[in-house]
Amino acid sequence: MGEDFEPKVVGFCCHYCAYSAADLAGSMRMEYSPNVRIIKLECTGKLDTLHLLSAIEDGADAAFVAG
Amino acid sequence: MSDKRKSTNTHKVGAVMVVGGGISGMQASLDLANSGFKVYLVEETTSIGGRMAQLDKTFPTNDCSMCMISPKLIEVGRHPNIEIITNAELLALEGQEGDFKARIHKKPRFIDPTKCSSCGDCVDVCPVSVASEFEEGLATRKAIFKRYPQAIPSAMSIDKRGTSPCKAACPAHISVQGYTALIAQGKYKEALDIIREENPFPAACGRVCTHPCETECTRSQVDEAISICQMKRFAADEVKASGKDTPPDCLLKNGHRVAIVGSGPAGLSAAYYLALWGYEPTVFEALPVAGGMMAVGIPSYRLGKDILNAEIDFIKSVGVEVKTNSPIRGASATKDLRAQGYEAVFLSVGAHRNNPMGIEGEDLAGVVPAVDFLREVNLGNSVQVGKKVVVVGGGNVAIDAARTALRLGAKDVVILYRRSRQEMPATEEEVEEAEEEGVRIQFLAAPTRVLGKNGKVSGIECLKMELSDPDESGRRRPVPIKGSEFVTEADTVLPAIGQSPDLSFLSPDSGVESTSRGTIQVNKLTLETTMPGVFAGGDAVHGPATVIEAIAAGKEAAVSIDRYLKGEDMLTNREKSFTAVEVDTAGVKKAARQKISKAPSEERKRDFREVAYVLTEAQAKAEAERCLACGICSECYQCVAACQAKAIDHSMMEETMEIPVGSVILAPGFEEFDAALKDEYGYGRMPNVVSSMQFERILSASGPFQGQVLRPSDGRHAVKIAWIQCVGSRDASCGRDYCSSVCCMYATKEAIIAREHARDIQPTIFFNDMRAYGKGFERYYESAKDKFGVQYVRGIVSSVKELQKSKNLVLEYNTDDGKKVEEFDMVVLSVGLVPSPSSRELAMRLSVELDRFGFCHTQEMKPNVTSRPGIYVAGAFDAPMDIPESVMNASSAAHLAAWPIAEARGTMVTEKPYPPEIDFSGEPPRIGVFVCRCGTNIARVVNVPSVAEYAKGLPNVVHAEENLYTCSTDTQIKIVEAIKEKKLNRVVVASCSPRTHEPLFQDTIREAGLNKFLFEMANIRDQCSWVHGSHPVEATQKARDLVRMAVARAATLRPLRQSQAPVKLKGLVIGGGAAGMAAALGLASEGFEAVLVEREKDLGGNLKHIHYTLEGSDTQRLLADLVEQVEHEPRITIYKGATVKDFGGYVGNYETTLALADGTMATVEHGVVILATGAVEYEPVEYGAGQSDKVLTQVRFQEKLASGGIDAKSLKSVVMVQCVGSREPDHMYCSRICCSQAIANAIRVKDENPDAEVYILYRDIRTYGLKELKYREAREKGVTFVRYDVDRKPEVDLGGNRPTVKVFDSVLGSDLLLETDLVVLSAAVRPRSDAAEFASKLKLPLTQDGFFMEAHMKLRPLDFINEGMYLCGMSHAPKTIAESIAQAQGAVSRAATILSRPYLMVGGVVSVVDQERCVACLTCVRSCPFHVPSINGDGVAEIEAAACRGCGICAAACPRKAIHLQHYADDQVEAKICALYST
Amino acid sequence: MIVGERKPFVEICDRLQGFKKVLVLGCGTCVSVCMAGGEKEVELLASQLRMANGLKDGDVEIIEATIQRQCDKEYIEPILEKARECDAVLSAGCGAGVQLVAEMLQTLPVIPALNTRFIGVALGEGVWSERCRACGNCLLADYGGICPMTLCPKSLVNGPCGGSKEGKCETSPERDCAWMLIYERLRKQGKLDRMRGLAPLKDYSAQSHPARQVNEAYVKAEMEASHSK
Amino acid sequence: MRAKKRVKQAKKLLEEVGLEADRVEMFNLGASDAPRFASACNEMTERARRLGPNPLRKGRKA
Repeated sequence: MGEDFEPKVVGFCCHYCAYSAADLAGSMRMEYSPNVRIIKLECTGKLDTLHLLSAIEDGADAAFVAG
Repeated sequence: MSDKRKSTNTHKVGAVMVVGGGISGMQASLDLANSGFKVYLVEETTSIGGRMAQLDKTFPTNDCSMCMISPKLIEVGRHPNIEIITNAELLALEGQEGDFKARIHKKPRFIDPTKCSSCGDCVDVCPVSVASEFEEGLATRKAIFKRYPQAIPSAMSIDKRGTSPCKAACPAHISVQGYTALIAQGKYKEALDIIREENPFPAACGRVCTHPCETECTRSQVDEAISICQMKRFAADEVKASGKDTPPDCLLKNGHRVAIVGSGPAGLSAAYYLALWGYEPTVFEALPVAGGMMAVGIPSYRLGKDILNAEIDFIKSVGVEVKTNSPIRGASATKDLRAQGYEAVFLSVGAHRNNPMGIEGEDLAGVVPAVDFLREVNLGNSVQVGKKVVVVGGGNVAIDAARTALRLGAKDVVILYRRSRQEMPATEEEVEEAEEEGVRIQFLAAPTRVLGKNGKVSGIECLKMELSDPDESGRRRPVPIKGSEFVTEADTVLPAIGQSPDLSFLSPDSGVESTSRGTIQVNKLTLETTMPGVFAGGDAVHGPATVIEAIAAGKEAAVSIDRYLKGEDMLTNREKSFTAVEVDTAGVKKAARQKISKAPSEERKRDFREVAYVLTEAQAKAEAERCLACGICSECYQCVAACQAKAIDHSMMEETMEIPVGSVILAPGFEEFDAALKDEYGYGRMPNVVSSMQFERILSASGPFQGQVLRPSDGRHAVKIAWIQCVGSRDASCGRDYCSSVCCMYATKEAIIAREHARDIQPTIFFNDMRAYGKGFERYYESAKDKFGVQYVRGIVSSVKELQKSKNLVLEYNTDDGKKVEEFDMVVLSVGLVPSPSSRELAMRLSVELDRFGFCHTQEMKPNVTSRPGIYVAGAFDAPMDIPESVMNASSAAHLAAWPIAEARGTMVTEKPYPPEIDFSGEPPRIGVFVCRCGTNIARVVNVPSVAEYAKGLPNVVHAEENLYTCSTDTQIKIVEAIKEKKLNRVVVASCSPRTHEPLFQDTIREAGLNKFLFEMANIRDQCSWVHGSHPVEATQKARDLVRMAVARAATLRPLRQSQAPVKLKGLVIGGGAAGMAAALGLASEGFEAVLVEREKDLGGNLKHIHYTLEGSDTQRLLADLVEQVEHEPRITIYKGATVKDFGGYVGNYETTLALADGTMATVEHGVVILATGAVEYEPVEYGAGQSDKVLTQVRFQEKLASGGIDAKSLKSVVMVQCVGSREPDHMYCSRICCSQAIANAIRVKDENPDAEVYILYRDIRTYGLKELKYREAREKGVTFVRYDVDRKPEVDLGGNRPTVKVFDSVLGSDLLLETDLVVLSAAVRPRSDAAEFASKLKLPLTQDGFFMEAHMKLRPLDFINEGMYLCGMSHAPKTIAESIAQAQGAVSRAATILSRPYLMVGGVVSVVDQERCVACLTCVRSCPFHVPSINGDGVAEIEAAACRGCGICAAACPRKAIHLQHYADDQVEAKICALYST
Repeated sequence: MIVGERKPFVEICDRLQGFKKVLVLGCGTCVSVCMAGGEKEVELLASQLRMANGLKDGDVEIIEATIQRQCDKEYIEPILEKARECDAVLSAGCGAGVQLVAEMLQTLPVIPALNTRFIGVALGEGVWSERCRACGNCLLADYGGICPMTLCPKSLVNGPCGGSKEGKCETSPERDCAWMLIYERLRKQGKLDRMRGLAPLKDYSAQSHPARQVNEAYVKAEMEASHSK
Repeated sequence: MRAKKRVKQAKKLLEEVGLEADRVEMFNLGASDAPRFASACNEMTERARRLGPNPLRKGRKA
């Protein structure tokens, strides 16, 4: 693998908890890895195993769920 | 209650004012607003959220407090029927119930919340930091701030305490605190700019100002005033040295010319500001140099000529013309100037004429007026002085003359002053310096004549003086001592006893009149002379004064001239009053004033070089940091410059408004008890002793330590932590003898959470009685002990001592085993709840009665009703209570507030009209993308133009643009136009968080005729630019990705239609006890039909068996009243002896079949259900129950006492046993009411028979809130309380004549044997035996203990998870009658949010079933937490849109993929994933 | 309901080796309900297969479809054309489904993706339990509605073995002794006397394979003809 | 927690295929847990770095 590999990570976030926490991190100007892209879900209950699998199938270097 | 319904024919206002924006105020507001009333939510601080927003987690579920409250905040903030009025207080209430006029006083926010995007740019530049109230002093915040990131209204606010004393004292009112704060930050140029706002001579004033600001400096109360004058000099010199001192931008020249006569500080200042404002001023100066007294009065060693000239050059550089050697003389000087085209004239000629001494010999050679002397020296003319010089006078001129004489070679210089040093007007430093250089001052000496020889001075004869009473100047008057003449030798005498203006240039026909004092007569505010268009100021008007006064006058004159030439009124808003704030300096640490170094006196008197050196940069900063920020906001206006949204307005004024409302709810909340009052615990003195609220902030991930449990003293991780309970509670010594109700549980929670944060933490809680009386509390308490290793020590901590070095804390405490000492890292004081002083004042203003503690007075059985009709109370202002109680209480108050104005429901609310939705079906997506710069908040990091450009190239995008603020009104209009022009059918906004802004944008596109679901957001601020500030390239890449993902999803969006589902305007109340009856009456009172079902033959439930309460209410009377009202209420249909046979439907549309007493069935269609099925008293089997009539329960005992079945007088002894059937493994809950029942019965026995011995054997006495007072009363009346341990329960022996109870007394350490007449068992409250069956019929969940489970323990205590179903009374958990009634009222309020609407909007983000695919596998039915899906008559699953919550769990679970959650369908989610990885 | 379980992924991969285009075919009935072979599971499996193929740099094409029932020809017919474009069909149906699909496709290999486990019931979300062995000779009426053939690991029909201990089976302390359950049920029904009699000898002839069943009343004429052959 | 189980299932499915289960993860956090959210993002980025690029995206530019 190349040294300059920049991972692209997808995060599935619950509207009420994790998405709010991410917003709060913004308000607090908390620096973190810019490699993550968030997809908002109404509730992590909506998370389908399929979403995780298709993220990896499509090429996600990592995927996580936060809620 | 019935009397309320009598309709008086007065006007009713369909609006309610809620005072206090904490959780109870918010809940009351939402209930009312959702049931058709307009709500004004008046909040004292800058944002709603109250105390709950500060909490970390909540008990007993450990839910995150912010998670829970934040959606509520947004709901309140966006509610069309709720108007939030922050920074406001309710001043007065006139009128009567139903028709009040509320007068509100609103302090300015200085921010326009509609413009503020909360970006925080202003916060970055604000130089003032103060302790953050929200962080409980553990962190700082700026003067411009938002209380917490999620605060609503989501806008900044400026905290101004008032004018700082320095600014008030300064004649020019310079923002001293502002430039001080900027110097502290190293922003010298900005500091200098602020000074120049009011004063164009910063370098000069930094040297010669008399600095009245320092005299008033608050710091002088602590140690010494801050060195303001020197800081000004520093700023001026530093900026000049750095070469950054560029002149400010001027307005375009307007062609108006102004003549200014005299180039002193007044004249040049006026010229400077006029030039800035676009005028063309010309300054005429008679002397060969400009600067007036600054140039020719002040010696160079104080103010170097180069310094002054540089300042004058700066003034010239903005367009001021100075003509020296240009005296204005002649008969009509002013008229000539006007004739020359000068449209206004400013006379600032100063006061250059020396006042004569008026004594003999004044005309002798060698007598030179000091002013003339100084002028000549300053002009560089050769001036001779003799060897012996006498200066007469005590002002700065005298000192200047003396020191100048010294520098010209005089050997002996004496100053004669007729008063003492104290009265001397000269600046103290000047006097000191003069004396250092060798000038002698002869005090209390007045010259009587000048002696001469050969026409030349030889000496001066003086009289000695003494001081008598003060004169009008406030100084003590000198009185000559007769015969005390003496002579001082002199060859030069320099009189310096005052100057006056030389007005000889003004001819009598100039139209400019002078005063009797020989000064020019002007209007005090406008400085206009008696001649229109001619103004005057400075010494020429006031007589000799200071430079800074002259400068101030110059600017005022400029303002007048500006207005005069614009034809504006010169008087409007000219009267400025600056009242200095008073600041409490307690606790301010001392810090010495920085000393400036000076040239040695021997060296300096040789020449005219500057004496004082400038502060070093380090010194200046140190000095600036000494500032106490008295005004909080320093008015440095950095924020104004930083705010691109132009949201800041420092000129906002306080306002008073009058609002018509029908009812008022007071929910001002509580304050923490000030722990410093319990001095023995060291709070405020010992850094590692913190209050419980401080500890909440310490625990909070967004708190001062990011959730790490650190010690304030050294930031070290705390391991051993002690909680001390009852600080300011149950403590008569500080006037707080009630129980604060919540501290036992919050301490337990804090201990648990601390342990969750770090496993090595060892929490110990020192307590008296563990009051885990609420729902789920006991189990929580047990888990704290078992699972989290929290140590509970029953004992009172007598003192906390701090170890010097480690700052560890040593606790001394008493337990049953005696006195102990233990060391801890940190101590948390569980402070009690206290009504705030402001709520006390509020109550006084409104004539609402308080109790002796300052809580709102209410009657036990009329919860939430204050002493003034139409005003209701909610939350902790009523009594100490936790969050769910506050919420229930708030709903209850909301119902009561709605009751008298029910007929006006819907009259004050408005609905926004929208155009019809355009049908785009079948058309391909046409997407518009709007990328927000958010001022610079996004644009600073993300390359916004490139993102917008990129968006243009994405599939289906037909329009993309960038905006400065997408949320601004003008951009909203642009979006609407773009939708229409470009026929957009989808809109993407890339800006901030959909959590806060999606509804706004959805509303915008709806206004343009688009379905609101055709909208998508990309969060490129909160989750991109704000968090990747140091990675602009990556952030831009991420923003592009997010936009691409949003566009991809937008293309898949489908319009969702919501439809109207009619509501059956009737409520079914199940259970006819106190709660059920109150609920039915409540529904009826708000105008709704109610059906009341009771399984027994009679109404009343448990209330039938209760005869009195601890507080002394007559409960049988209450029962009779309730029954009578319910039975006579035409809107209530009662079914007695009836049960629920069948139940179905959903919110707004339920159908229930009842089995009636006569064996028939009745079907009721209703919109809501209120469940009030109650609970039962446990039938004990322990302690000999059932074996003897001498063992009975508290309820039976009370019945017998009340009915006379037992005569208290005949009782010698009664033993009561608590916790029978409660707090045990199978029933791990507290029955809450039994302590109160026992104490009520014990007091009854004692009252009737004081000789009877009453023992209460208990585990913990749980008399929460004000019930604690009764516990105390019982002890005072001689009731004996004996604590037993659950492992050593009392034993009852029924073998003898009288029962004997054996109990181990842990205090005595031995068994007690009590012979007694009766053993009274405090039996548990148990759920009804058929609760489970009933629950399953109604598809309702039960708790582990068999009580009904509410939707959410904290915030939805009255709701079931199934919408439209509510609960109250003991079916929820054990509770008192009053609590049941309050809950019933609250449930009505919740129900009214449904019943007040003719129909509900259903659909939207809900799950729908594709019936073709459904295989009726039941997976959805089983997985739905809300029991919504069902298999319908067609044998497939069906999800009732009205009941669906849109969580999508069923959709994710369906194995056949037959269910999708609308708006979050798989293709819509997958579109994003696919777009993310498709490049 | 027939309960199936997906085969180990490795086994599926092995079986698919060499095929370039595979149709993963789900069944929308029993195996959907037991979350083994419905649309969702098919998608997951297909995704896995594509990933596995991708990792090997393979060029296998995976397509997916789910039909109402694989045990009815009429439901299979519409996808036959699609199937024939492939080299193989991976059927996520039960054993019956796999066979019928294979029968209809004749030359095309049809590979099972599931192991068909048992006839059972759902205990709750995601949990199934066997209840019937399809012995063809149901005696549940005698056993209070509890099948000892299925629930007793030894299929004892005349009372528990000696290993029954405190109501639990000797094979596992987690498992209830079927005979204990039968006893309790009958006791509650007041029919304990049922236990006294000996069960008749089990007629295993009813289990002769392949079993076949005809409802004469519904059999069409042409079918009858084929039956009689 | 349903999501947690789904993540567990995804981990298993990925492992079967031969991909690292660590590429997917579940984090429980509350609305105030900004620091934990940030650390989750960092953690997953670091994990991805450690595991290397997703082998299914061979053609991707670095």
